[in-house]
Amino acid sequence: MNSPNPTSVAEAPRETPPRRGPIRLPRDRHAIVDSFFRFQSLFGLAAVFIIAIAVSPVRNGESVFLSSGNLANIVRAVSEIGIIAVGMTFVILIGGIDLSVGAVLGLAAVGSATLMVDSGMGILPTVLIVLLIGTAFGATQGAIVARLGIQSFIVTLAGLQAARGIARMWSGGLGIPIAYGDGPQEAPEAFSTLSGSINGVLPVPALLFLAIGVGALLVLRSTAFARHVYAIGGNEKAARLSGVPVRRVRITVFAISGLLAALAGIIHAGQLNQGSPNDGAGYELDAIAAVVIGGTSLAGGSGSMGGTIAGALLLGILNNILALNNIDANVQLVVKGLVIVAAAALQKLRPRIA
Amino acid sequence: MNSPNPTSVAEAPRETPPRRGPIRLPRDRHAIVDSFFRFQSLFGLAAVFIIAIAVSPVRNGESVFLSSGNLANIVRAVSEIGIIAVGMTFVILIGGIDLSVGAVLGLAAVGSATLMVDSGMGILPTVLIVLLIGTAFGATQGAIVARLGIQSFIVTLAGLQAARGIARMWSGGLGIPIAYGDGPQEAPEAFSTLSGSINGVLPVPALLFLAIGVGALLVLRSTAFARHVYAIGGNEKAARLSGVPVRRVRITVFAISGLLAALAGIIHAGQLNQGSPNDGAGYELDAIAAVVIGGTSLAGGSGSMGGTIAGALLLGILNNILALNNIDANVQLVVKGLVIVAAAALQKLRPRIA
Amino acid sequence: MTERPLVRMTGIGKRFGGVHACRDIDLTVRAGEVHALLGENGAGKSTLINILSGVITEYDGAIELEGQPVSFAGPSDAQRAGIATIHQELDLVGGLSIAENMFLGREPRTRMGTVDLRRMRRQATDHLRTLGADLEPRRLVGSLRVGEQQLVEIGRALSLNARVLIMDEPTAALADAEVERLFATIAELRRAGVGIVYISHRMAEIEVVADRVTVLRNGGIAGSVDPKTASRDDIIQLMVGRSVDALYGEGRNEPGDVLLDVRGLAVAPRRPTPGRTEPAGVDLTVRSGEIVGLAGLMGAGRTELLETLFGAGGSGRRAGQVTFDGRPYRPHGPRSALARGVAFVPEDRRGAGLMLEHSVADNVVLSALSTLTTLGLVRRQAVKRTVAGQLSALAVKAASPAVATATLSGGNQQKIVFAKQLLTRPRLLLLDEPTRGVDIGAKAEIYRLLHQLADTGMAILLASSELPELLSLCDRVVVLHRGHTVAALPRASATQQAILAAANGDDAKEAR
Amino acid sequence: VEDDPGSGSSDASAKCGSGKDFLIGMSQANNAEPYRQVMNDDVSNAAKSVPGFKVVVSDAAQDNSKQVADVENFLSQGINLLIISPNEAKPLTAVVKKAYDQGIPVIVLDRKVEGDAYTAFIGGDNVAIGKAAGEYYAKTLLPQGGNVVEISGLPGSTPAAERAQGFREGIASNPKIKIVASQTAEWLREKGQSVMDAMLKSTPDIDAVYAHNDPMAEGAYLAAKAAGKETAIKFTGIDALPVPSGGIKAVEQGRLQATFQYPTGGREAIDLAKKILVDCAKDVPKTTTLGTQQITKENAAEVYTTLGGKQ
Ligand SMILES: Nc1ncnc2c1ncn2[C@@H]1O[C@H](COP(=O)(O)OP(=O)(O)OP(=O)(O)O)[C@@H](O)[C@H]1O
Ligand SMILES: Nc1ncnc2c1ncn2[C@@H]1O[C@H](COP(=O)(O)OP(=O)(O)OP(=O)(O)O)[C@@H](O)[C@H]1O
Ligand SMILES: [Mg+2]
Ligand SMILES: [Mg+2]
Repeated sequence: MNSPNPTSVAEAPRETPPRRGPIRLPRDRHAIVDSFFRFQSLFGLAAVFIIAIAVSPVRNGESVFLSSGNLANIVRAVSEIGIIAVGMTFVILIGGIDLSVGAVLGLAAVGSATLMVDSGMGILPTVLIVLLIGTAFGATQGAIVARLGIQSFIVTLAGLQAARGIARMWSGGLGIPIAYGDGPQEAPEAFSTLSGSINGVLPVPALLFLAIGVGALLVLRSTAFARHVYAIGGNEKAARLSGVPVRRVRITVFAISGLLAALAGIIHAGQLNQGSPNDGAGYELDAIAAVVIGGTSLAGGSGSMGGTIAGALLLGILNNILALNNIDANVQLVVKGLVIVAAAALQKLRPRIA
Repeated sequence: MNSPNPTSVAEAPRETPPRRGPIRLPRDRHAIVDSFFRFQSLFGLAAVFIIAIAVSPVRNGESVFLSSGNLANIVRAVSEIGIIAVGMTFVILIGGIDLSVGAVLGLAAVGSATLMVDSGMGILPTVLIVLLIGTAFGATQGAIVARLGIQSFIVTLAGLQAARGIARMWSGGLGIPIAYGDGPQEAPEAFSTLSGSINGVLPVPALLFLAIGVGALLVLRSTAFARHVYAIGGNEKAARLSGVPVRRVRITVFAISGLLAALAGIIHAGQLNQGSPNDGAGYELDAIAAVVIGGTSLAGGSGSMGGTIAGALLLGILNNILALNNIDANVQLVVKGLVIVAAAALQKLRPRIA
Repeated sequence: MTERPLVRMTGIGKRFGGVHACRDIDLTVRAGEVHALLGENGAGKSTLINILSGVITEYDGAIELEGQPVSFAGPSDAQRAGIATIHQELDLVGGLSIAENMFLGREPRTRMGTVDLRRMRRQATDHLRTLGADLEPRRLVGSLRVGEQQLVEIGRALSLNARVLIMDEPTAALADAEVERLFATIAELRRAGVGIVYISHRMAEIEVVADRVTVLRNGGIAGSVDPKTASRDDIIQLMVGRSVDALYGEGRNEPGDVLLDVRGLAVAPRRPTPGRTEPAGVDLTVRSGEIVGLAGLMGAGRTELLETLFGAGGSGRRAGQVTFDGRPYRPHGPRSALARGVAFVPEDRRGAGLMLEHSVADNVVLSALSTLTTLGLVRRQAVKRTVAGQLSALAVKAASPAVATATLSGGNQQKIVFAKQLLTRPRLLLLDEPTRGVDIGAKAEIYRLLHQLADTGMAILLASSELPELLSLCDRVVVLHRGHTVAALPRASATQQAILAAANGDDAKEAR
Repeated sequence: VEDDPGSGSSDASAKCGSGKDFLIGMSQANNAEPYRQVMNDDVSNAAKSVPGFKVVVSDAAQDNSKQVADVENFLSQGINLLIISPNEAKPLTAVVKKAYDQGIPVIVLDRKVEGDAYTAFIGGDNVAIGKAAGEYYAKTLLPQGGNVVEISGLPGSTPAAERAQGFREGIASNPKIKIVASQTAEWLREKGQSVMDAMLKSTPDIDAVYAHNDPMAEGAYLAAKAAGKETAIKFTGIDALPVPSGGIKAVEQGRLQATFQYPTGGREAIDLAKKILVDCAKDVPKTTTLGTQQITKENAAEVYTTLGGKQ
C-alpha cells in the first residue's frame, strides 16, 4: 500500500545524489539523474533568457534584447558583480560570508585612481599594489575568522565599515577622476582599455569575468584545494581530523575574495574613469544573491562555480529586460523580487536529502 | 592512586549497577563557571560601557555620556534596531536570516502615515492593519522558505526589494508627513506619544524596546515554542523526528520578525512624524550585527535574547560615544569596525563545545 | 500464537532508486516479546523500522496496529499511535539540555502555558535512573559523550510509554554495565506487555534478550529462528550466506621495535570542559606489528588519549614524554600527526568522521589527497581506481562511489571512515570503537585486515568497549581509569575479570 | 555651438517637429532622495502637458555603474532625448558623450558632467545657496552672533561640500557667528535626530542649527523638541521642496526658521526638450543656472502654491 500523503513527500528520504562536490563518478542510472541535475543551476537562467526573448521590445523588426550590443552590455554590467561572486563562492562554500567586498571594491577603485593620478605610478605597479591591498585585507579578515573563531559575518561587516572609512580618508571623501595622458596627474592611456571592447563586440570587463569564472570553475573541479574547501564546508571537524589545513584554507579563501574584489575595483575605476570611495555600495548583496541563485548553499559544502556564473548572468538579464521594457522603477523592484524567488525555486527541482 | 585531576571529578567512576549511588554533578563548580559564562554576552557591552565612560567628554564637571538624558537617548536611538533585532534573533536561531526587515519598517511607516493622514483612520485600526501587513509579509516569506525549501537569504532579499517597491508605490515615492490634530488629513494627537517620554526621562520607544526584549527573553526561556526554535536550528532532523512542527514554527518565526519590523516602522513614523518609503534602509545589517555581537550563531541553534539586547545597546553606545567626541565620520567607520570585532572576540571567551 | 499481534507488517517493500532496500517483508511483533532483527550492514533493517516509525512514508505493503490498518504521515503520527523509536544514528539537539531533548515536541506545560521545567527535569532524571544513568538533566546534550547520548535517546523512548518500542542498535555506544541495565529495563517492559523490536550486531546480546529472531538479507527475509535452539553459527549462516569462522585471528608474528612510547603523559586543560577526562598520567608502548587494546569504563579517557596522540585533543599544558619512532612526538594538529604516519578513526563517525552530504568517493580520498595530486591537481583516474579498490577491499555496500554518504547504512558509513584513514598508509593506527555498528561478517573482515596490517609492521592502538573484541584481537590490553594507566595486561593474562577489576580502579595501587 | 551633433545634424533633429511621438529617457541617480523624487515628478508632470512626449524614468540607486547601464539601455531602446541627473560627474561623462555623439540631445540636470558633450545643463548653485543661508544667518537670524552647529550631508558628496563652503562665505561678514560643531547625518532625517541628540549633550549653548537639507533640519528639530529646547534653538534647512513633507511646509508650520530653495530644474528641462524636439530649436542655452529663493514664514504659503505643491 502506498501512503499518498502529499505533505510528507518532501520529508521522505529519497534517492539522493550527493551534494555537488568536486567528484563525479558516473556509472549507473544515478549518473543520468545526476548529469541532468548537474545543469540545474542553468534552469533558472534558461527560463529567464527565454522569457526575456519573448517579452523583449522590437525595434526595426529586431529584438532589442538579442542585439549583440545589448547582450554585450548585459555581460559587462554584471562583470564586476560576477567577479566578486566568483570569490564569494569560495567563501560561501566553506560556510562563511564576505560582506566587505563592495567596500573593498571602493577602496581598490580609490587606490587605482590615487596611485596613478596622484602618485604618478604606472599601470603595472598600481595594479599589483591594489591587488595586494585587497588580498591582504581579505587575508586579514580570514585570519581573524580562523584564529579568533569569530563569525565571518561580523568580521566582514566590520571590514566593510573599515574599508569604506579608509577609502574615504584616502580620497578625501571625493571621487578621484582619472584623466588619461602622459602628463603629471594623468594616468597611462592603456588603463582605459578596461572600458573598451575586443573587436568592438566583447567588452574587456566581460571577457575578464568570463575568463576568471572559467578559471575558477576549473580550479573548483580539479584541485586538491577545492576539495579542502568543500570538505570544510561539509564537516569542518571531519576535515580537520582528515588533515585538511583548515586555517590556511580559510585564510586563502578570504584572501581570494579580497583579491577578486580589488580586481573588480580596478575594473570599476577603469570603466568609470574615476575612483570613488562610495563605489560598490551594496554589491555584496548582489554577489551573494548571484551565488545563492546559482544553487550554492549558504550552509557551505555544496555548490558550483557554473551556478554562480549562471546566477550572475540571470541577474543581469533580469535587470536588462525590465529596463528595456520601461517598467517603472518601483514595480521593477517588486518584479525582481518575485523573479529571483521563482528562479531559486526552479533550481530547487533537484531532489534534496531528507 | 586516585587522580587529583579536577576535570575528572565531574566524571565520577561508573560503577557496576548494584553499587551505584546517586552521583551528582558537583553543582557548585559547574554553577560558578556556568553563571559566569551565561553573562558572556555582557562582556563586550560592559567593556564598551567602561570605555565610553572613560573617554566621555566632561561638561560642568559631569560626564556627558552618563547624564541621564544621554543614556535615555542611546536607548531611544537603538530602540527600532533593537526591536527588529529581537525578531531577527528568532529567525537566526532557526538558522535563517531576514533581510527584509528594514524595508518592512519603511512599508509600515508609510502605512501608518497613509492610513492615519490620508484615510483618516484612528490609531487602533491603523496600528492593527499595519501590524497585520508586517505579519502577513513575514509569514509569506516564511511559508516560501518552509514550503519551497528556498534559502531564507534569497527569499528575504527578494522580500526586501518587493517591500521597498510597494512602499514607494503606495507613497508616491515621497515621505508622508504626519500632522496632529482632529481635522481631516491629521493624525490623532495620541500618536505623537511615540516621540515622547515617560516622566520626561524614559523615551516611549526605549520603553517598548525593553518591554519587548524582556518579553521575548521570557518567551525564549520558558515556552515550548522556544525549544522548538532551538531544536530546528540545532538539528532539524532530530526536531522533525521528535514531532516538532517544523514548518509551522518556521512560518511563525518569520511572521514574528515581520510583526516586530512593522512595529518598529510604526514607532519610526511616530518618532519622525513622517512615513517615508526609504526609511529603514540598511537596518537589517545593524539588527543582524546586534544579534551576532550578542553571541547568537548564524548557524542557528544557539544564542540568547539577552545577548541580542546587549548587542543592540553596545552598538548604540558606540555610535553615541563616537558622536559625543566629534570623531570624524570616516574615522568613526574604522573605529566602529574594530570595536565590533573586539566585542565579538570578547564574547568568544566562553568555552566551546568541541 | 492465536493472540493477535501488536504489529503486523505485510509485504513491505521500499526502493531507493536502484537499491532495493526492502522487498516483500512480513514482520509481526507481539505484546511482551522481544523480536530481534538481524542482518548484514545494508540488509534493510533500519529501512524497515523507519517505515514502521513513520520516518519513511512512501512504501509498498501494509501495516496493522492491533488489527487496525494504519498509515503514518510522519514520525509524530507514529509516536501518537504508541510507537517509540530509538534511531540508529543519534539524533539529538546538542544545544538543548538532556531534559529538553527527552521531551522535545511534547513538553509538559504549566497552567500558564509555559514549559514545566521542574516536572520535565524530574521525569528525565527518573527515566535515566532506571537506566542507571545519573546525569544532571540540565546538562547540554552537546557536552555528553556518545554513550551518554545513547542513554538519553533510550530514556527518551522509554518516557513515551509506548506499546511498541523499536531499538536500532541501542547498545552500539554502550559499555557492558550500561548494557546490563538496559536489559533489566527491557525485561520489565516485556513484563508490562510492550512489544519490542531489537536490532543489534552483537550476537551475545541477541542470545540474552531475544524471544524471536528474524534475519534479513539483501532486503528480504532470509529466515526466522528461535534463539533458544538455534546456534550462533546457524544465525550467522543465515545472515551472511556462509559461515564465518575464525572471527578473531590467531597465530601472531613477533612484534618489532617500539614505535610509540608514552611516559607520564598528562594534559592540564586551560579551561576544564565538563565531561572530558584528559590524560592524567598515561604510560604505554606500542611496537610495530603490535595490536594494543585500550580498555576502560565510559569516561575513562580513552577517546581523549587517542585524540591527544593525534594532536586533536583539548588545548592545554602537556606534561610527559612521547616518542614516536625514537624521536620526540608532539603533533600540533591532525595534519602533523598524519605527516608522521599516525592516523585516527574517531568514535563519532557522523560528527567527526564524515561529510555526510558528500559522495562516498570524496570522503574516502580526503585524507590521502596529497598522494593523488600532481601540482595541486587531482588525478581523477587515480582517485577512481583508489576508491574502487578501497571500497572492494572493505566490502562496502554502496550503489556507487558517487552517492551521498548519508544514504549508506550505518555500518557501511563506519567502513568509509576506516577506508579514509587506511589510505594514508599510516605506521600507527589509532582506532576509537572501530567496529561500532559493523555487522559480524564485516567485523571479521576488519579483524582480518587489522591482522594483515599488523603483519606488515603497522602498529595499532585500539579503544573498544567490547571486551571480547579486545581480548581476542589484541596482543596487549592497557586499562585506563580516570585518565591514568592502571594496568597493562599481556594477552596471556588478559581476562574479562582482570580488565574489569582494573577498569573499576580496584587494583589501581598494585598496577602502579 | 555650430556643429553640435545633439541639437544639430542627425537623427533627432531630422525627426523633430510637432505632431510626432517622442520617447524621453530620464536617468535619475537615486530615487530614494526626496529631492530627486520631486525632480522626477516635475519632469513627468511637465511632460504630460506636451503632446507626444513620453517619459521613462530609471533609478540608478546611487550607483554610477548602474546609471551607465541605465543610459545604455535607453540607447538600446532608441530614446529621442536624454535627461540625466548624474550620480557623479566623471563616471557618467563617457556614456553621456556616447549618447550625444549618436545625435541624441542630452539635458544634464543638477550635477554636471565633464567636458561639453551635452546639449544643455540646468542646475542650481549650491555655493550660492549656502552663501545665501550664511548671509541670512549673519544679517537676520543671528545679527548679534551666536553658536551654530552644522549638520552636513553625506561626506564626499559635492552638494555637502559646496553648501558648507558657501555658508562659511556667507557668515564671514559676522565674526561673532561661530560654527561650534559639525557632524554628518548623511542627508537622513533619522540620522539628523540622533546626531542632534548627541550634539545637544556635547555642545553647550547652541543658538542655531544649519542643516544641509530640510529632512536633517527636521530631525534635529525633533531631537531638540524631545529635550525641550525647540524654541531656544533656531533651525534652517535647504531644498524647500513643494511637497507636504518638504521644508516649505515645515517653515510654514513654524518648525524651521527658513529654508532655501534648491530648484529641481525638472520643468525647465521639459521646456527645453520641447524647444529642441517640437520647435526644432537649433540654439539653446548651454548652461542655465537656477536661482534660489529664501523661504520664511512670510512667503512660505505663497511659494508653496506657485511651485505647484499639492495640498
Ligand atoms: N535515503 C537513502 N537513499 C538511498 N539509499 C538508501 C537510503 N537509506 C538507505 N539506503 C540504502 O538501503 C539499504 C538498506 O539500508 P539500511 O540502513 O536499512 O541497512 P541496515 O540493515 O540498517 O544496515 P546497518 O546494520 O549497517 O545499519 C542500503 O543499501 C542503503 O544504502
Ligand atoms: N564536554 C565535552 N565537550 C566536548 N566533547 C566531549 C565532551 N564530553 C565528552 N566529549 C567527547 O566524547 C567522547 C567520549 O569521551 P571519553 O573519552 O571520556 O570516553 P571514553 O573513555 O573514550 O569512553 P567511551 O568511549 O566508552 O565513552 C570523546 O570524543 C570526547 O571528546
Ligand atoms: Mg541500520
Ligand atoms: Mg570513547
